[in-house]
Amino acid sequence: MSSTADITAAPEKRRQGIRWGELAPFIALAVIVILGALINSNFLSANNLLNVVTRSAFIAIIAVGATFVIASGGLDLSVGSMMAFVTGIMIMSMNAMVPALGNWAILAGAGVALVVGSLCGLLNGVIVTVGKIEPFIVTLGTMGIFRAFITFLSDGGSIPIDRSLREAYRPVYFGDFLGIPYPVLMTIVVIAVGSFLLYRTKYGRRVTAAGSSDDVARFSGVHVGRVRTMAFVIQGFCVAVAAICYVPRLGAATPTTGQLWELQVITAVVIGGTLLRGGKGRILGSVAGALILEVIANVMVLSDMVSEYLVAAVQGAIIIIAMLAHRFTNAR
Amino acid sequence: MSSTADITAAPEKRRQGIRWGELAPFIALAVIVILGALINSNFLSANNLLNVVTRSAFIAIIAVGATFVIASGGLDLSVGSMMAFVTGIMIMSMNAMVPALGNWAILAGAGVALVVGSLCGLLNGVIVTVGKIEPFIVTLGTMGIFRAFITFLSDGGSIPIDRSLREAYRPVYFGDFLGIPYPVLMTIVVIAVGSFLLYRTKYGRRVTAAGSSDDVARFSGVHVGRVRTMAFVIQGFCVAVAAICYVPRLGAATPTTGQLWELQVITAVVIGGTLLRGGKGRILGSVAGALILEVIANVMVLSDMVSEYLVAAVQGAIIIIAMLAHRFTNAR
Amino acid sequence: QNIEYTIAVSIPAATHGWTGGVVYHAEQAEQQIEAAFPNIDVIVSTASSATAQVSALEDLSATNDLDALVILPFTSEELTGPVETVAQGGTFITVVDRGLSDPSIQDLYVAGDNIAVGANTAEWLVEQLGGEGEIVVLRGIPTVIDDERIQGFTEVIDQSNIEILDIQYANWNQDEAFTLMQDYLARYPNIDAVWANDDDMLLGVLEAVDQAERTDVQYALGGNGMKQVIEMVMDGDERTPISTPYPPSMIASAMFMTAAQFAGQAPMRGSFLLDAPLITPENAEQFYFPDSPF
Amino acid sequence: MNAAVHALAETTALPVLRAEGLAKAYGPITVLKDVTLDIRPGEVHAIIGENGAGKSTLMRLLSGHARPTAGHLEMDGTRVDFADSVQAEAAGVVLVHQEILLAPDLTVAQNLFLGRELTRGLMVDDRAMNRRTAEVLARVGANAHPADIVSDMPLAQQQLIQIARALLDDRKVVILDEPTAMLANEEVEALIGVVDTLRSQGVAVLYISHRLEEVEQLADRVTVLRDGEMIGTWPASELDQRQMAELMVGRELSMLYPPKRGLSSAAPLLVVKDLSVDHGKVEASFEVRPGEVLGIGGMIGAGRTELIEGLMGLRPSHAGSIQVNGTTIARPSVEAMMHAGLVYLTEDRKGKGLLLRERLAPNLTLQALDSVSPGIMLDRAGETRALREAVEEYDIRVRALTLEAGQLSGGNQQKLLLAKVMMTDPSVVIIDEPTRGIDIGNKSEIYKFIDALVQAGKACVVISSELPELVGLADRVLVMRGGRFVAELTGEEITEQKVVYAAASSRDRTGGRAIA
Ligand SMILES: Nc1ncnc2c1ncn2[C@@H]1O[C@H](COP(=O)(O)OP(=O)(O)OP(=O)(O)O)[C@@H](O)[C@H]1O
Ligand SMILES: Nc1ncnc2c1ncn2[C@@H]1O[C@H](COP(=O)(O)OP(=O)(O)OP(=O)(O)O)[C@@H](O)[C@H]1O
Ligand SMILES: [Mg+2]
Ligand SMILES: [Mg+2]
Repeated sequence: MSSTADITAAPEKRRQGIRWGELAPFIALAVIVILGALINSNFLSANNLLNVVTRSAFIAIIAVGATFVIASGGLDLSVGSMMAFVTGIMIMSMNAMVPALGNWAILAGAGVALVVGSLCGLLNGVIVTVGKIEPFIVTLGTMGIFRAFITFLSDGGSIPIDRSLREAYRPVYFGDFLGIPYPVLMTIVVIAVGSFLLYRTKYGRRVTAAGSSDDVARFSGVHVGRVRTMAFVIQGFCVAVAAICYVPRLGAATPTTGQLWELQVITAVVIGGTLLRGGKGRILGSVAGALILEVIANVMVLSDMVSEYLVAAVQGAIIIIAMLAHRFTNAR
Repeated sequence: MSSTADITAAPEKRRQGIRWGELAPFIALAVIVILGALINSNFLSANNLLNVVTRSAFIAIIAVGATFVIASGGLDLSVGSMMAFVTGIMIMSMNAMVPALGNWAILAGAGVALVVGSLCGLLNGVIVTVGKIEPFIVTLGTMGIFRAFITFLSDGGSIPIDRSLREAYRPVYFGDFLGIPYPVLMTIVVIAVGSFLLYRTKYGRRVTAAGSSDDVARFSGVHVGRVRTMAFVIQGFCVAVAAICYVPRLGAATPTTGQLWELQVITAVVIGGTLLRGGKGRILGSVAGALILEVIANVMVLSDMVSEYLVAAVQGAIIIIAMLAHRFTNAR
Repeated sequence: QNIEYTIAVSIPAATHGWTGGVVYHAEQAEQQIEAAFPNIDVIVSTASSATAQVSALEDLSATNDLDALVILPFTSEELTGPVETVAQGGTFITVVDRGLSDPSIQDLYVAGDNIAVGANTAEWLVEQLGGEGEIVVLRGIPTVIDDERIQGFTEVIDQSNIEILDIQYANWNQDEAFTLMQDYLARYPNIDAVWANDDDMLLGVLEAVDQAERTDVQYALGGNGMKQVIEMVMDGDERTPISTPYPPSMIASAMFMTAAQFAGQAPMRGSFLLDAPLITPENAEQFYFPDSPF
Repeated sequence: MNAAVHALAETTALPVLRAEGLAKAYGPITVLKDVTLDIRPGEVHAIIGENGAGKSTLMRLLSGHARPTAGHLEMDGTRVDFADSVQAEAAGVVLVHQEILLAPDLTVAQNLFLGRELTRGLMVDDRAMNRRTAEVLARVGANAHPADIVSDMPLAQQQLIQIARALLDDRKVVILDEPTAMLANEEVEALIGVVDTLRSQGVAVLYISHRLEEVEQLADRVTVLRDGEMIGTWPASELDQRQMAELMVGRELSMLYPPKRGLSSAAPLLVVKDLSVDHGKVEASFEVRPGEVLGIGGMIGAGRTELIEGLMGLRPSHAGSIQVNGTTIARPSVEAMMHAGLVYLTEDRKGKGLLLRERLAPNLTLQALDSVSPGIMLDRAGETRALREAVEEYDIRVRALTLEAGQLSGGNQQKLLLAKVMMTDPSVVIIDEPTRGIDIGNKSEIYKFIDALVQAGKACVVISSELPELVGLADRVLVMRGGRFVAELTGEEITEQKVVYAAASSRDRTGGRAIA
């Protein structure tokens, strides 16, 4: 046999080789940034860049959760509605707790949000795994359900946060720490924890195994159902984290909050290099995907080149082109 | 050799056995109809039933096309926008041809619609197969593109059909033949042609082979790309047929035409028993799925049980429950 | 050219008839203003959600030195903070249609009155029906506009003996309105009148009523003053003899008034509340813009 | 055979695993009847039988992958009832499947440790897992790397990885279902070494193989299954290969290999010049003449499969020129080749050969659809007819024609696949591992079939890792190493040693005439 020595030596070496395919989303991001800078000189202003990055925090945080769900072989269409629902519950509980807790109500409300988000994820996960129904259909159903709940809670109007909390809460979106806005810090924490979970723990291993081959995972003693359910819970938790950053920005929950975010989130994940069929998850890629979407939207606003009516067309086309480029870099 | 005699005996017998799994969507439909009748006596009135069935024609026709796409291993999220776009182009060309052709403009416009629809499908198919990009992303992109086009064409308003054509065209939606409304007849024709194509032709066989395993199909000399592209073209054609039935109903195309239909279509197909992962297509099931969705919506309005805010929640829940029931009948 | 002033206009994207009209009028006004005042640059930006609108505000103010902002907010609460941030930079703020939660932020307010749209229609209906009857209502998308209209309408109706049989969402969508109306008609043997809260939906409603050949429906009313509906009013349609204006052109008015600031003609401050008078065959001409898409 | 160990196995009274009256039925179809079997520690127990005899089914029952419809299992004298394979593995019984069952997106090490990852604190300990993986891989003679992604590897390599997975922990019973069906000599020898070690450690090994010489060499006892029934268990010393074959088939077997035809000098049917696959990883020129069987030999990963997949346009490739039957193929594709008269039978029947969830008829006719159904419509009656004929001609053992392809036994799937590509009536057939998993009786049928084909003026290319097969069948052998042909052997030169020598050493090409 070709000597054990060189086998054990090799792994580290292999790992270090650059895989161009994995870099594709970052290259695409760079290209779009450069184009943006060429189109409008203001694009590169610190202020604008900071705005864009901060804003993409929501989709990025949710996309980290979605990476888990998709890598495990699932799909979650309900994240947008869930976000609205969690935001609604959070604001309502904050408002209810203000008299008793004062500004501490923010912390308590955030806690409530995390619990509610996780429970929403659990609901999705349990229906998918115990009921053995296509995640597409389950989460389409719960998407309707969460959306209806927020409409019901807001009586079709909006649920604004108590004025007395606004000032105290504001910095969570608008403030910064050493120049880095809090939502960005939060995203970094979510990325770090997510990457650790997915790449460094047993659980993460099993997530990709379940997504790669259901049967093999089951034969190997992986509780595929539990692993997948947990991925949905992680998704719910991430939605709640995004909601916590979101509230100070807009100060209210409405029946249109988070509408169509699910599509943005899934797009971000796929642009980032995660396959929709599961078995692979690229957390950093998903975040790059979220940034790409946000930068495209930003460049569209900054440039005055296309008619208002056609903005959506240009965005759609750019996403397809980005994916094509991805394909060609990937093909070596 | 374990006797050739019993080999030849078995197959025919099997064929005739009832496959409960395949009947699930029809059973679900029947249950919902019975519930509807119990909840409100008006439900079973000939008028109401006719309305519901006629209305479901659009989703049903598009769902037949979607069955091809999904069975071949694809997915098309752009059908709703494509429908709006095709409708817009059709109306504009009819209006343009009225002076020259009179009422024949309707026929000419319908022809234009079929061509444009097929081309839209071709576009999706080519990007998916030549570019080798996830259909989810491609059609999400073209969804934005088609929607933007119709918004652009209508300046964000609406494109009404020429007054002089309205009366001549109206019967295509509102008229009937021996008591059967034309859209329903059209649906029946589409079902018949679709079933023939999928179940009785070589092309249909290749569709399921491509969806069942890309590699096996390729290794067997099937042009997977061509087969899949063709499925998208069929989808586009079906969208155009739906558009032709649709225009006389409201007489205009607007940027909201066909909004979210893609989700309804996919739901109908999945409820009908077609697997999202491809390899199998149930055309009649998809049509039953479309009927189920429409009947649920109808029963929701006829019954007075839920707050207007919660209608969407109940619909979502019913779909999930229907799928659960499906699962349990299927499990034998 | 030497551009001295930049006016940003932030409006909802053209997702249905009325917002389509807003975009149309905004683009028209942009051209007219830029033609009339070479030293003014107008930037129109559309957004498809409250979040996107906040993003657009950030983008516009981060990359341009804005002299004025004309905004038609998606929702009041969600946009108040962000607009306030823009205002703090010394930008002149014109708010259109929906007021912000804190009115002190705005310099100029051009408002439609959604409550009046509902209330005026209801008053007319109460009078025509002699204070009693059975009606159905179609709502739009769950938002503040929709909520206010329904609120104005139901408050007046509640004073009378008119019964609202049912209210459901049809999302300001013709198609969904058609479907919903079919179902209403199937369910209720007698409906004296329908209020669709928006002319887009009204067109769907009329189609459904025509198809069912129901003669009990005496009135089918909408709102917003869509072109086709105004034509019907002008023609003296019996079922739809009135509409209520909620002209998308209010965005243009607001833009002109804002531009006037910088053209040095007249300093404009304060609130301009657009009335919601009934559009009747007599005054319909005034509300008719044949070139507008809406 | 190791006589001492054999004696130990004979005298150890208490079986580690015992099957008592096991039976299995799928619906109305009974595939296994009343099997009672003792498996003793420290023995290699071979299970032999024809294709479809029920060997794999029995193994699945023993290892918790399927549950019996009657009968039960005992371990160390107490009754056990495995709910699933996980319980069985926990009890020390592990099955290496006949088909590859690995998570394709994961690395080798990740697959090996799936479900039982090593951790350090909260984190997975990749270092330790890679180290241990490398050890086990070396033990089974796999040339893979712990951090390689499984889906990138040759099928044979994946097979070794499956075996490595089973050997990672200490086991009481290791079941190997046709582990060598795709392996070449060197790997087979390494595997035999592993099995010997297991036996000496007191592990019971259940071994299924259609290569009877392996059985003879390795087994202590042999159990024969026929048509789902147990024929009996014999000490291996009492049986020779011929007797085994007869017990399996129930009749006498004829000569295995047909006589060779000698070198052909007719104008070639297939000419391939300067074919470069996967951007130069594999480069070759060769030709195939009518009336000859061309064998292609080489070790795992030598690039034989890659070469042919490139030739068929299934991988990025580029060629100086390709001629089939006189037709120049400009852009190779499976379809163009098929029309010109060339077909390829893949080694990967599960992943690339058959639609496992489809029924038999659609599978059979998928490639030759245009000739079975000339119009646009499907000729269903014609398909059923074709299926009946194929079942007859290729002796596909199915109990109902309505089964799905995945429900056939491994060997019968292989026969179905052969029938499928032959439906197109080709003049050149390239078969990758032609008898993979095929029983001894049918093997000679397939050899006769190939011979008849070639006698009729057609040509056949056989890629085989089974040396005796290559040597017994081919008129000419090309040996590939590192993506290049390194030797050509003809006539008397075709011996196992020369092939092995050429496959293993590229420097001095003395095994045969060197090829530029
Ligand atoms: N799920 C199933 N449904 C019906 N029949 C099945 C199913 N699985 C296996 N069979 C049948 O059981 C029989 C025995 O199959 P098995 O795989 O055990 O054979 P085998 O002895 O391993 O053959 P081979 O040597 O070809 O691998 C075959 O006739 C096969 O068709
Ligand atoms: N060392 C290797 N590392 C990774 N992938 C490999 C390696 N060698 C070959 N492969 C891949 O394995 C697949 C098939 O292998 P190949 O054609 O080289 O095997 P082969 O010579 O036919 O041997 P076998 O008889 O085992 O099939 C190809 O996808 C090839 O790229
Ligand atoms: Mg077997
Ligand atoms: Mg090979």
